[in-house]
Amino acid sequence: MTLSPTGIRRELMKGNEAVCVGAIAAGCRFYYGYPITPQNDIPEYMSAHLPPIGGTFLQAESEIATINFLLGTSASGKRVMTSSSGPGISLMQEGLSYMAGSELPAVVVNISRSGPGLGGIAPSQGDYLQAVKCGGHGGYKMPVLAPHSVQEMYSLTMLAFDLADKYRNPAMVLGDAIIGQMKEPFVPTPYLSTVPAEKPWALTGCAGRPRQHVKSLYLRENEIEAHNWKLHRKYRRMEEEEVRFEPYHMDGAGIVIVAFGTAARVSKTAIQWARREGCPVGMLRPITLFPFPSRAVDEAAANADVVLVIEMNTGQMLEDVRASTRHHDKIRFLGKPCAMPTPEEIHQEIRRLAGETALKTEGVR
Amino acid sequence: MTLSPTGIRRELMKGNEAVCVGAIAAGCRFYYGYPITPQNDIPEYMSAHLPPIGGTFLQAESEIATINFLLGTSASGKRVMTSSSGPGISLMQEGLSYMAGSELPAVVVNISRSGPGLGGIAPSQGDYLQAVKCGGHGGYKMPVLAPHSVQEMYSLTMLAFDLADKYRNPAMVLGDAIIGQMKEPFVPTPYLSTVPAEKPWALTGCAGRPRQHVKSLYLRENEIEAHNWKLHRKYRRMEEEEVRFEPYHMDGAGIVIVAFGTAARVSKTAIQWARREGCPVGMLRPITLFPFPSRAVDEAAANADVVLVIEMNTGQMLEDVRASTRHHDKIRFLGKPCAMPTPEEIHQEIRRLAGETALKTEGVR
Amino acid sequence: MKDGAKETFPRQVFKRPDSLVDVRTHFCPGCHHGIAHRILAETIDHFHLRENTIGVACVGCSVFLYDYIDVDVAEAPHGRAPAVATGVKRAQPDKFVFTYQGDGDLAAIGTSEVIHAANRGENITVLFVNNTTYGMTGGQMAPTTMLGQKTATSPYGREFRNDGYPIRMAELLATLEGTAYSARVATSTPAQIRQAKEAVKKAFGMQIREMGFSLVEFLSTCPTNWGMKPLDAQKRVLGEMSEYFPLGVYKERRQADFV
Amino acid sequence: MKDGAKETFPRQVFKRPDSLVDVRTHFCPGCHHGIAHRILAETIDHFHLRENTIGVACVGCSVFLYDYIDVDVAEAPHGRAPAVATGVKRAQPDKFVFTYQGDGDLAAIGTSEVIHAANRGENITVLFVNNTTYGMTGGQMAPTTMLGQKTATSPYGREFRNDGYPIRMAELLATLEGTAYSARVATSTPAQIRQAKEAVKKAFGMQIREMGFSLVEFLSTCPTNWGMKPLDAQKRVLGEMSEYFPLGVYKERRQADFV
Amino acid sequence: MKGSAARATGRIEIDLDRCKACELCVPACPRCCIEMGKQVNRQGYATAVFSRPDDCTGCAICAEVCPDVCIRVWR
Amino acid sequence: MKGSAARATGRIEIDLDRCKACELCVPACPRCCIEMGKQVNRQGYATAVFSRPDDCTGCAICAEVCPDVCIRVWR
Amino acid sequence: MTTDVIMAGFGGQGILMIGNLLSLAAMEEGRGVTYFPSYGVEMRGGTANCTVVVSDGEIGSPVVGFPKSCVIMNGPSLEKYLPLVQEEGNLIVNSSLIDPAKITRADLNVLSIPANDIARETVGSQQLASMVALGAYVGVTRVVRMQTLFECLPKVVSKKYERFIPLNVTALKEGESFARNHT
Amino acid sequence: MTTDVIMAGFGGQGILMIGNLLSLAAMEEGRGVTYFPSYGVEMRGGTANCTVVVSDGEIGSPVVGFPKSCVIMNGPSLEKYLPLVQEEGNLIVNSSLIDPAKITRADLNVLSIPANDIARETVGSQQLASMVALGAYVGVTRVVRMQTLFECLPKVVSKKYERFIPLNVTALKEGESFARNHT
Ligand SMILES: Cc1ncc(C[n+]2csc(CCOP(=O)(O)OP(=O)(O)O)c2C)c(N)n1
Ligand SMILES: Cc1ncc(C[n+]2csc(CCOP(=O)(O)OP(=O)(O)O)c2C)c(N)n1
Ligand code: SF4
Ligand code: SF4
Ligand code: SF4
Ligand code: SF4
Repeated sequence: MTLSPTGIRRELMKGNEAVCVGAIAAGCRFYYGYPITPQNDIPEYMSAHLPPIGGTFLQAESEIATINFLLGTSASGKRVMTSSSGPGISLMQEGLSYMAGSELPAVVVNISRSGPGLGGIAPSQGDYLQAVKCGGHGGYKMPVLAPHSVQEMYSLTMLAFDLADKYRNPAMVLGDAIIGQMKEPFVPTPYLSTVPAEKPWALTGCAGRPRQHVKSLYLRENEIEAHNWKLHRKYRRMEEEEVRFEPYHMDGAGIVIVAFGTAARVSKTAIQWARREGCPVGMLRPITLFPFPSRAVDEAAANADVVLVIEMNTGQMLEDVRASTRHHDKIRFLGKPCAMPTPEEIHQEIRRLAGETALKTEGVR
Repeated sequence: MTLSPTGIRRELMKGNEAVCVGAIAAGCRFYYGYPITPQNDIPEYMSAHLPPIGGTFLQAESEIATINFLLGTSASGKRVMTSSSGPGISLMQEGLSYMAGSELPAVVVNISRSGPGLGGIAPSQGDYLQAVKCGGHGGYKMPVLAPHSVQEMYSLTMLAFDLADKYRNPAMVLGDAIIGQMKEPFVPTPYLSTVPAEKPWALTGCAGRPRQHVKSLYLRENEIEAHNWKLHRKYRRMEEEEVRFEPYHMDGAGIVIVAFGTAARVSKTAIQWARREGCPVGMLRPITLFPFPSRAVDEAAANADVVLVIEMNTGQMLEDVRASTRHHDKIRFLGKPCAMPTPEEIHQEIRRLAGETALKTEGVR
Repeated sequence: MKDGAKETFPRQVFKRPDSLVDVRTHFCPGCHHGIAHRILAETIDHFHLRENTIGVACVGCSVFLYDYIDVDVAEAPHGRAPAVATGVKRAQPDKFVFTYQGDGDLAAIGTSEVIHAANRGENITVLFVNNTTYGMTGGQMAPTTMLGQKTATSPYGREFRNDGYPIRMAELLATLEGTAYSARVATSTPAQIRQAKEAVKKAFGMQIREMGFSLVEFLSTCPTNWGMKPLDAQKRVLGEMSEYFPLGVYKERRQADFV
Repeated sequence: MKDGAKETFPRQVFKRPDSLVDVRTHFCPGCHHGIAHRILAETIDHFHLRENTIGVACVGCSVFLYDYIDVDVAEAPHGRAPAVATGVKRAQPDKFVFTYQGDGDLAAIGTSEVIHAANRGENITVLFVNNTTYGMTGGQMAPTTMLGQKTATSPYGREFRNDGYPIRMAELLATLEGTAYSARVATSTPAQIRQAKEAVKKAFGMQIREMGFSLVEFLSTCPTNWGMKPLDAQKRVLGEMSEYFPLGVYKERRQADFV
Repeated sequence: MKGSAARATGRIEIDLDRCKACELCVPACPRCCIEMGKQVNRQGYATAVFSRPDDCTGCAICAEVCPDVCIRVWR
Repeated sequence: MKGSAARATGRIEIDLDRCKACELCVPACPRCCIEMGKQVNRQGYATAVFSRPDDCTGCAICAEVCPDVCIRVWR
Repeated sequence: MTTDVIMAGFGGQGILMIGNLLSLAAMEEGRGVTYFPSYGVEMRGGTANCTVVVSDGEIGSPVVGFPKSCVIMNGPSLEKYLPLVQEEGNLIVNSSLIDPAKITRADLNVLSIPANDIARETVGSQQLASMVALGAYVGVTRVVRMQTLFECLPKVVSKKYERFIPLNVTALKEGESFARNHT
Repeated sequence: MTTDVIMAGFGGQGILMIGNLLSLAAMEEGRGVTYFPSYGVEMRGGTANCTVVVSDGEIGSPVVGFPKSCVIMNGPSLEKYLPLVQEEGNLIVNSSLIDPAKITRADLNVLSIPANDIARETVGSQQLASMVALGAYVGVTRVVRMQTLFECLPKVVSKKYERFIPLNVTALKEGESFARNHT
């Protein structure tokens, strides 16, 4: 993490804890959850820190109850968050579909672990497709933010609350066991809201106004089609307004790595090494996985010789990269399911590709 | 449905019932499920027809119990099926991930309805991404078959059982309210098994052999990574061996429609009309949505002027088409979420595109 | 005629409760959902709660609660109404929060949510309409379906060795610490309807006095899926149903027990 | 020394049961999961069921059941063991089928599955280990956590107004028609261990005689997450835990009741 | 509708558009003032009719049992 | 290990590799034959030791209470 | 040649049954046919309808926006489908329950048939009104042979009502002859 | 400049605490630092370990395959990490619990320190063995200033044990001086 100018307060915290600090800073006073490794720091932190500030921490009997607690509290117009991992996130799919269909904001944090099934607690990016294609029924979408540092665990959680309210839609923060469990210094920058606080649609009792509802059922002829088009326009708008990514050493990069979260973080080390060797490699790091930075990826691919997709899975974001650009022939993949690629492995692959594409790369034997 | 040579027995049945007839023909004697429109004909048929032939019909208390009943019966080495729709399928995501991780075969039928959320019971293809990207955690895959006639509801259900056993993996039949509720004649062709009946991995008590397990947990170092690569190779093999699609009037087709299920069925009418007008339009109908006929789509796109993707959603298979071919510029989309496009609408779109691409199209005013 | 009535008999002694929206319901002829809805609306009026209430609709024939009861309503996924109500009540403890659920919704897929809401002593009120079947989906077997009863998914009649036993939710929930009130009523006679109103008032009272979880189970009818005339359906309620599902109050917390 | 022992005292009066795989367990020092595992293995030996049994492991510290008990085992998703066991038993009614579940697994996320398995009279046996916490995940609050108990997610102690009451599953399940046997035991004294064995034998017997659903709840310890020495953990079981969760047989079906 | 000596002390009104002809009100009325008619409303139901108004006491029992809240009562 | 007048009628063996030093067996033994030792095994546990064999009756109570099934008993 | 029809009325009028019977007959005659019923909550509120498409070739959509023919058994259904029938299309209306004055289109080939009355008075059972209407529809369109309908009856009439099959035949015939005499 | 260390031992030996202390000190000195602990079921079986990376620049991976240094507090951990330490890397071994003979590599800069004995005899508390080892590690690598460690102690020692902070300081000093005198 680039150092903050001296004088600015830095905290040493786990990524999971930074999520909590960010949520509380963003005004979240309701957390519901169910234990699962490797995200237990989050409910544990919230159970200790919410009650003293008048917030509510409630452990649910299951992830299904959890997501429906969220639905109820969100329908009440309050900011609310949950967190889970793998199996727990799968159990929330019906509820997420309902919340998207009912246009309810909430933040869901997935500190993903290994799968499928019980899998294991090793770090993984195996839930990418579940998150961005939306594992629930009916073809909804939600913003998916991918932090690659403790600093971003803090700041992107705050952003997630704003996006959720801006679009009246669930938003997901997709981390992994490494980002969640590691500690590193971060600067708790102040939260500046970008959305109005009022939620006139909230269910607060129909005093002085007609009754209103939060629902996803549309049975009358064509109602549901119209509702789906409405949602679709909302998702398009996200694609126009919310794309976020970090270009890293992209100046004249002949080899462009596309990676997110921990995989991107590790890639940075390898890129530094390769650059020192004069190898023109850079990275385009998607920060929003949905909306995906398709245009940026396409342009990068157009100008590069190789696009190297690196993921901690067997190739999921890879599909979005292929869908983003016509330059399929330039795309390569380096994947490690349920394990973190080492800087050494990535560095070696960069060299191999540099050789392959016969780039000018001083220092490469 | 092309007429069967006279003499051959034809049955007039609902698509939902044909699924049941196919399952029983394929030797399925265990059905578990939970009511949901528009697939209730399936549990109702099974509850009437399984007991008399010594089979087991058990209505579960929920879809979560359902999928876990399947897990237990599949682990016992028996063929087993369930069916549901939208919300119910979402609730099965955790269980499906466990079955994929534990390498257990089973057939899950999704007669999809409108979403997201409670949505409605209008026909829809809004669950495409959930089905083919797999809504559960951990990035597994399963064969997804898309019938477009009652005949295929019967035959593809039989095929699903074989694929499930061949790959020790869940397999899905993805229909919709139209295919499920409509009746039309079909020929109950005999079932010919393509897979061995023995399941040495089944849990039957460890008499005369060491104990064995069905599990998806791999905690020891690198175990889970190895397991994921193993599964990955299995999915690759599906992509090599199981791709199925129907080319329809593809001879010299300048306009190639890509559509599945009901949307494909309706397209056929429009294509007939357009062909009569001399408009060179054809269709490539994916029968397996996973594995997706990427190569065929790419070739078709290469030779065509336009690729028109038609879906009963706002654009889901569209993503796979884009990922399949570099010819993004040729891709067009006609979508109707939660509603069936009429032959008239499709015919009109074909004419528009014909004009656009200035194809030779006698008879088009 | 109305006017004629007005002059001779000036006092209207029965009218539609204010909280009951003045529209035709989609319920089938003789379905008791209509009676339960009216009792609910009357009780909301009685406590003047209309502007201070958030209802939670379930998935079932009563999903259109929000079209009929003139209060804010959230729609819950099938079976999850008590969880949604929990989320609402935790966010707005000062509001009156109720759920209205069918027996498939509450006793099958929603078992866990209702049990833990009760066990937490969640300060909400649950109206539970038991018609021994899944009405909206066309009359399949429910956990409450009687032994021997033929339904769309028990064509040979429910058999305990395969399907288990009809489950008695009012009794089950009464065993939990957090439950303040649990009663079973019916609405097949004028007298029963009066008792049902009393029970619902009691249940509302528990929440108003912050005593914890309250539930009223209604033995209802589903003439359509029972394949019975409405009057015969009522006879069934008065007969075999009330025998297996005895009417009564299974738990009623007195202030004392609480703290 | 071993040999020395052999000659002077030839008869081995205590040895590891055959069905208990001869490996070190991953359980923490003094954790009673080890005792419950041994009793399970001894009972399997007693009825000669080893080659005829399918076990269902839950998700929790006992997930490695398949490494320790020498029988075929299926791993169930968290809380779903009774549903998986149902699928196994329906497919193989002639096999002996049991689940082994923790209190988070059975009393929280798995509430619905165990209640409906019991209500169906599913002919399976459930061993339920209640240590008032989520052990595997690091000691968070469970539905069984005692009031006032501090856990990783109840740092100020469980408070009934927010978290509800410790739930008594043996009693709850005993109220269901389909339940043939329900008992609560402990393993903190040699006498209790003997009684526990008897209870597990009874439960097995129910399934063998096709009497329906059987359950034995073990009051267990989690020294690690209780932050106690194993001996103090046992004292807690003998004290406050047994007070709130009384030991005993809550239901035992005699052949008579059945048909 | 045959006449009667009795003197009405109340009066009801049945909303014929809402009536679903479930017949629950018919036996409910202690004075048998309601019976099922032949007139089919636009929902296709042959609705109940207030056939013996003279005997009506305005006890409102019919209204209590009507699931569709079709009956209003005056006294 | 101090001697004792008693005559052993049984004998136990503690699997020191498996012992986790939980101490449950120590108070369980009616004759106090077991105490905790100083020797640390490769898991890092200072295991129990069979310190007063002469008093052992082979009652097997220690074995019954050992969660790790470390104790075998002969009589 | 491809033709289609939408049949609609109250639940319980036997709409789905006559749709099924027509489809079976078409299949028996070796034609392609699809039958699509209203389902699920659509059936609440006591209305039922179905669409039957009969063709010599492959049938695409089993659902029809603008039907060539309609068999309308009650008032609400007339309101719903009258605007949709194709020009020159056939409209068979149950005049026992529907005021013919409501048929506000002149571009249709209309047959008003008092199906309930015929069923009650001539056939002897109210229940068979829809059979009368089906007979009329086939009389008008000749899409299948009457004989085939008769032969298919046992497949749609449940064992319990087998003895009424002759009555059903009468109903079909009455409807068909009414059509012959009124067109 | 970037350096890293893996610290490993039994649970309860205070491994995660010394890792935290080192990380805090590095942050206080304005360095970049990451700390990665073993978590979840990994901690079962009574072993604990953590990785600390300290750098003047941006830190990529917080997990290290081949550490520059290792602080090993028990036997099992030595077996696991001995093969992984980089050539010329630093190996601090707790000789109170580990037989130095087990250190079979000659290419390492090894410091065997009887941490438990020093903690027990000189410092006066068994519990502080890992503090002694940390002092030794810093003595060897000078990655942070001792003073900074002292200043950070209050942030890692819980209120309950505040009174032992002086003892912790002693432990760190003892370890550091032992390192000075034995290298
Ligand atoms: C997850 C899920 N499963 C199934 C359904 C389908 N469904 C809708 S209503 C219903 C049951 C209705 O029965 P009940 O709760 O008894 O209420 P009733 O209609 O009888 O009043 C079901 C199973 C659904 N909407 N969601
Ligand atoms: C759906 C899901 N949610 C959460 C978890 C995480 N998890 C693993 S074990 C466990 C609970 C273990 O506690 P308990 O059942 O009491 O058993 P114990 O470990 O105490 O023996 C949890 C919540 C999971 N694996 N799956
Ligand atoms: S289906 Fe049954 S429950 Fe539903 S409205 Fe009709 S009668 Fe009432
Ligand atoms: S954490 Fe608790 S339950 Fe799990 S093994 Fe350790 S002591 Fe036993
Ligand atoms: S009870 Fe109501 S709906 Fe039923 S018949 Fe009487 S008036 Fe009509
Ligand atoms: S009970 Fe067993 S594990 Fe515990 S100290 Fe005694 S021998 Fe060791």
